Amino acid sequence: MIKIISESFNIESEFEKIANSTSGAYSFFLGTVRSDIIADQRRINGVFLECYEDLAYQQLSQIRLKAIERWKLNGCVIIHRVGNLAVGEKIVLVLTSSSHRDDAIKSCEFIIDNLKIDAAFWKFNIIGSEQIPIQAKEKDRKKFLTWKDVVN
Amino acid sequence: MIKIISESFNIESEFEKIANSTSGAYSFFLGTVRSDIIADQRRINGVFLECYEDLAYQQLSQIRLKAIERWKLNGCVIIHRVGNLAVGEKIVLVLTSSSHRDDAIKSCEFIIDNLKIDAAFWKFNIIGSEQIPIQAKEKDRKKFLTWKDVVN
Amino acid sequence: MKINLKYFSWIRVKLKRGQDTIDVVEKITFKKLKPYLIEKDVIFEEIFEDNSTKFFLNLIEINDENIPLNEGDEIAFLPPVTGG
Amino acid sequence: MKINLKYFSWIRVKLKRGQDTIDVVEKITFKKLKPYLIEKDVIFEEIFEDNSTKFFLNLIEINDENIPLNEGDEIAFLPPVTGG
Repeated sequence: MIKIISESFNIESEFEKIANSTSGAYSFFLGTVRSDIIADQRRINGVFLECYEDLAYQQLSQIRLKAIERWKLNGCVIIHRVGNLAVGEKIVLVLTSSSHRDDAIKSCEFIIDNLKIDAAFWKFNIIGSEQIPIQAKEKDRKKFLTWKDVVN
Repeated sequence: MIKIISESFNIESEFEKIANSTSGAYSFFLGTVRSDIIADQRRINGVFLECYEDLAYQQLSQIRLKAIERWKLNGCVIIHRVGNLAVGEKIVLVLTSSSHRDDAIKSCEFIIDNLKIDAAFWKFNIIGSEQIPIQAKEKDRKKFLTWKDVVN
Repeated sequence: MKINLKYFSWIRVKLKRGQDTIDVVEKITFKKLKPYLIEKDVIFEEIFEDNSTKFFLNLIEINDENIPLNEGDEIAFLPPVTGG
Repeated sequence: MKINLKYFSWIRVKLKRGQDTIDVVEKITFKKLKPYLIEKDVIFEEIFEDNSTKFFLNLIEINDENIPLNEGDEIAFLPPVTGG
């Protein structure tokens, strides 16, 4: 299941939706808005998440299917929020379930690493009323390259 | 925070307890009782979790501190249930938070891998009214060895 | 014929708008669309000079700029993504 | 003097009890405790033969079996753990 939404979500409820007694292992990654980001020497008021939804759904579906196949997942949820988000708010949730621990853990890490570089979302720091685009990180691109022998 | 309890827990509530706006990344591992376990050619009714609590608290504290130091975590929760658990029920939750994604993800994986081989819990399959001890897995021991260059 | 342009991230901020619908000659290629846009608004020069930007035509990345465009096509201007 | 024994997993199941309090001579070592227990209940022979079992004295793993025991000590019999 893939959701691109402006409202928040509840982690327990998302777990319940895919909870299944053939899965013994669930791995979650949650990304939230940090308060200690400094842009233009000022603390941010929050972030703005922009999305090209048609493309993002397509990209997230591909990433999700790749993970389900590679790790034999029973369930896989990706939720990404859009719009203005205050400090501390949830941005993204990746949740995977499998019979086995390693499959759930690795697939969850793969999905967030892939999403970071291949899904049509853009984050802006909000300073006052201004949106300042965040620079893409070379670190994220390098990290994703480490998956090339694991997933193709 | 470490909890060894018989009652269940809510993942969202556990997140809220350590949610902090200096953390941008949260990683969770949840283990549950699978239904498809066959013991003595019969499906299990559930599992029984036995614990040597004084020792387990000590061991989990050491594992937790090791992870907090190694990965600069802002928060770290380990919850392990004890007693009779039905199929589908939650057994264990590991939750880590950090400024950065990789630190949260790696530490969470390390903690569950270490817990699996170094914390005084024993699992039994319940068939009828009988408790059948589950065998320790060589796979878990081998997996944990892969951390030896990462954590000391 | 009409085509739709969608702008994201710094490109949207720079242009101060998220999209345009423009009227162009039939079967214009993406390659020929570029100077046409620069002529209308010099900001496009900077946009096309940034080689980290990707262009998608109807949700598929443009690899060959000689691809001819059709009525109703959607071209998206995508700087490197920064979600998650 | 009295010492406490705690049994876990298959050892508890086999002995059909989770603990014992036993009365032993002062300063008995763990090494000498073993034949004493086997004499009282032959099941301990099987328990001590399984070399995957670890023994903890007051929450610290016993590495030297010549360690002398004291009044109120707690010795735990721990098969390989299987939690999580």
